[in-house]
Amino acid sequence: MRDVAVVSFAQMPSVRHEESRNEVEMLMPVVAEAIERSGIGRKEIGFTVSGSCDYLAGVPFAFVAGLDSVGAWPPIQESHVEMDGAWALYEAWVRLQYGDIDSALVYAFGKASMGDLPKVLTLQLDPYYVAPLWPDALSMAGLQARAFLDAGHTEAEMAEVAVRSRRSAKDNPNAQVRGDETVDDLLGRPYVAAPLRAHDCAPISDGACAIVLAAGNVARDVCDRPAWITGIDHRIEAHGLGVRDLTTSASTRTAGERAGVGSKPIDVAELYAPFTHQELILRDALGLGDGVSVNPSGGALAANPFMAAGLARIGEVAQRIHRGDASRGVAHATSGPALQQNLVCVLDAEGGK
Amino acid sequence: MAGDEVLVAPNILEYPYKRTVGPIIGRFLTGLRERRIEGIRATDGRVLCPPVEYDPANGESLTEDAFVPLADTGTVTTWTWVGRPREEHPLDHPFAFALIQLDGADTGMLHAVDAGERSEMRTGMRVRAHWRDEREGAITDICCFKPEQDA
Amino acid sequence: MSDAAVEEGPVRSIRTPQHFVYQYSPGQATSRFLRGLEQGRILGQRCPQCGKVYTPPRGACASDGVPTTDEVELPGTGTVTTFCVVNVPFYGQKIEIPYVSATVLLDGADIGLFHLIQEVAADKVHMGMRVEPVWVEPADRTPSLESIKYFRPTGEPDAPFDSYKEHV
Amino acid sequence: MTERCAVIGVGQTKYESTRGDVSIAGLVREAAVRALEDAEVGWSDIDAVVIGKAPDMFEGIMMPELYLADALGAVGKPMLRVHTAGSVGGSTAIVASSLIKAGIHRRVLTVAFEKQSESDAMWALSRPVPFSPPTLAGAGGYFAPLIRAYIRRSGAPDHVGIMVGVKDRQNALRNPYAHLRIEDISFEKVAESPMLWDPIRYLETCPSSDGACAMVLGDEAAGDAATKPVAWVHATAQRSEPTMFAGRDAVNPQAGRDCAADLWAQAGITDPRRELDAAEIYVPFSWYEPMWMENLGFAPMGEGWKMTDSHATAFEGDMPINPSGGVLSSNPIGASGMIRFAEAALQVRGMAGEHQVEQKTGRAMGHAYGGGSQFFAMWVVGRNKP
Repeated sequence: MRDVAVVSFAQMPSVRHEESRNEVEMLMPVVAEAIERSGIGRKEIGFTVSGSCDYLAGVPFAFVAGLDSVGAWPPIQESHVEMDGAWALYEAWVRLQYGDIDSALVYAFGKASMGDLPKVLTLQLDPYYVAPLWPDALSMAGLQARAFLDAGHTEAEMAEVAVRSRRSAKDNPNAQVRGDETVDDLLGRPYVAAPLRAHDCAPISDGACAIVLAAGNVARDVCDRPAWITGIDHRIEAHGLGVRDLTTSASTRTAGERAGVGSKPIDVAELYAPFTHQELILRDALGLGDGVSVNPSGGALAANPFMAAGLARIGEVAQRIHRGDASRGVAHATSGPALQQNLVCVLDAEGGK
Repeated sequence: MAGDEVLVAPNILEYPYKRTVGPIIGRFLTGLRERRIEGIRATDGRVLCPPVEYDPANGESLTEDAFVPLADTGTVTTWTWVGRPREEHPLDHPFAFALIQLDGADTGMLHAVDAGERSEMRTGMRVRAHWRDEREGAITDICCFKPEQDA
Repeated sequence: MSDAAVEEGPVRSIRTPQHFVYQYSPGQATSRFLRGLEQGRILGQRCPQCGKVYTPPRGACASDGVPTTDEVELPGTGTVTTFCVVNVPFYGQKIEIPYVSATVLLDGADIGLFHLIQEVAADKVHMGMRVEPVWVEPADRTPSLESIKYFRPTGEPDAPFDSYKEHV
Repeated sequence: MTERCAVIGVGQTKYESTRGDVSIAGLVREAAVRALEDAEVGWSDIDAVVIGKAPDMFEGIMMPELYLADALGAVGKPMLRVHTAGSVGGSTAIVASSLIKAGIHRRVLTVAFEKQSESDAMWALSRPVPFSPPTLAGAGGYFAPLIRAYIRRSGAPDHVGIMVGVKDRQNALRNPYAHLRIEDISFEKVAESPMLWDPIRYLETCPSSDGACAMVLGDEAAGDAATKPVAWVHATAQRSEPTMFAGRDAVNPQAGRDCAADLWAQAGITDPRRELDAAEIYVPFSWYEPMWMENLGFAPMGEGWKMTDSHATAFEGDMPINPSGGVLSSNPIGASGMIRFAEAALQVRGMAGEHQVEQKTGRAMGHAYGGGSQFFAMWVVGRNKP
């Protein structure tokens, strides 16, 4: 495969409710910053692809306005996935393999504050058997969390994930939820969807992020320490919760193996786990040991711009490689109820030949 | 001068979608209307309930001759508590969503369990379908499951 | 126990109604434009790069990908660049058919505005027709394009085709 | 360097206003199974699935690919969901082809669908947004003014739109999958049909359909191994421009012109009218045939209507456009673009049945557009390897 690297990343600080700006106004400075940092001219970028979701805004073609932030004139080569931006990055990575273009812009945005996100996510479920009962996203995660606990885990283990995320987020100016609570503090609080408490659930965020990818020598020219994508893969599982083993993530395991997670040591992992128990399931599926720094940004539990949070994980890992804080990391994104679909991306400072 | 406050207004998205269901889902829903619960036998021999049109393991089509009658009793395999029901929910007081493995089936079906208190819920508990009087051929023809004494 | 439904035929379809309430915000630039309408003013914004004037402003010059910043006020008169006569009923429609939906290029603006043309028979509306806004009474105005009831002919001579052909 | 890519199987559903006999999964599955059967492969031969559809609000299911994973045999595989408005069927096929061309997969199943009968397209596309008067009336309300501008610019006579409406419905009578099969279609019948969005008449508009289209794409080895003829992908191109900006020509968009120029350059085509056997282009309103003839470079500016008027675009003409009956005869929105791409493949494979055109150059084009005439996706396929 052709060597492709993340050469820049920009994100908007996640907030519970961005009151004044619409999606385009949120996105414009983020896209501009990613392009500026990449050192590649806006008009030189060969391909643009985005991830977003109509149902967040409650209007069809929500992604069309996003194009206004890019300056798509003269006309550009462009595509869009109705998926988290991490899958948009996958499409860009595939497109860069042709060899006729050398760079790509990937962006994603979500303004979940406009609607009732947990209820909106009910519309992802089987439209005949499940959606008519209206279980929301918290209930679907709660079913998985209970199965996880029944398999021999504890609510304290889950709370430990939240404690660590909130502490890590104190160093992250883009995070939305930070704090110094202890496990005991958190376990004293009420359930929101037993066995889930508020700390087990990612916040609802408005946010946006953008990444510029470049291939081969272009990446080397514009970036001192490119974060090379040495492996990327994604897999989907059966839709129904009843036919899956909810205590593991078979699709993450497969994607991780195919992306080569285990072939060399990992320094850092950014996992898109919107619920505490999911981080533990994902660590296991990816075979991450105790030496790996997991979600040093605070992860989705600290900032969760729906549709952009997966792409942000890739950006967070890449940024640590750019800065020299890490040599090799793994980023993960998820979609669908109870980790139905998962993407794994391995980034490595040593990737380019 | 024009004010600087951004404007906000409610945007209502509502529609009464009508879904055609095809033969497999249609048969299951017809059964519910008649207070019958059926599963479907997958290619590996497992009985799936609710019955799906395509085998999740390998994508093969499942056909009507693979239907298997099931009891309206079963076991909770996992659950979560809904302390504040939404307007759309099957019950207007606190309840559990659960995966219920009906007797004779190998997989869980998502539905509501009316157990009164969260403390009454546990994995492995026995439940029985509680039917609506006015049934129309929908998953909501079972209004909920209710706890039963252990066998 | 009622088993009244048992005798009906196989289930072929289900109804699954949905109801969601979103909080829609048009954003900063469009909000300023809409607040202006409430005061009987039509505001546009100029792109700092290409100098073109957007009405309604969308917050960005889409061709340059930069925020539009300088505000300009427009007189309100304009030219019908193109239009259609809507004669089709649909779910949720609020205007009596037939009606004329037109693209109006306001004097001083560089993109067209969609609005209604009235006080003229639908078959008399034509490209190049000069029009002006008919405002809702000041007390009844809201921050919405509905503060302009519609546009109507000014009676001026038509604008020449070349003056607006780039702006459909 | 990129790998070669071939269309080795095509599957379509019957297009109808309501496919009341199937679920959404059943509809999508019908096209997918037919594509697998045509390709003579099984579910286990498929490495990845790429699915496309237009707005989720048509069916009221958010990201329906999650629920459709089982029906499309995608469990354990990669699955991508594309959404580029009306061009999505074409864009989806292009994403699928990129997985082959990049050398990542050997066989990819690509599917596009819409089950519009679950709601109402006019509702979904014209819902009033706060602060705006509800003046628009569906896609027709947006495109009719652009058509009026085209007529004014080109000086085309009124009957050209009617001719396209007749021609595509006549072609549809040759296509067993077509939704509209109007046996007594005639110039008078179209001319006398009601004006919905003046200047667009009822019989100059597309229907609202349920339907799905699928293709199996393969790499060179898979193409070589196929026992039936395959369609080799000679060129793919995509271009986008913003919806609304000062100086935009929405009648003859630059993005469409650039996209076509890129496509012809990749395929080594200098005169598309002479170097293609057929083109399946996205014509949801009759006047878009002459408009796209100019935009794509089949005709000089202002003269696209002369191709229609001289019957050059008719089934027996020198440049048959939409021999399948086109979008005017079947329009499951999310699938409509993929149907164009798939029909182009059927023509070069010689497998278009009664609507097979004469094979001269062995090449054909598929075209899709979406949004406010701002998203374009196109491909050229050929009987021979590129």
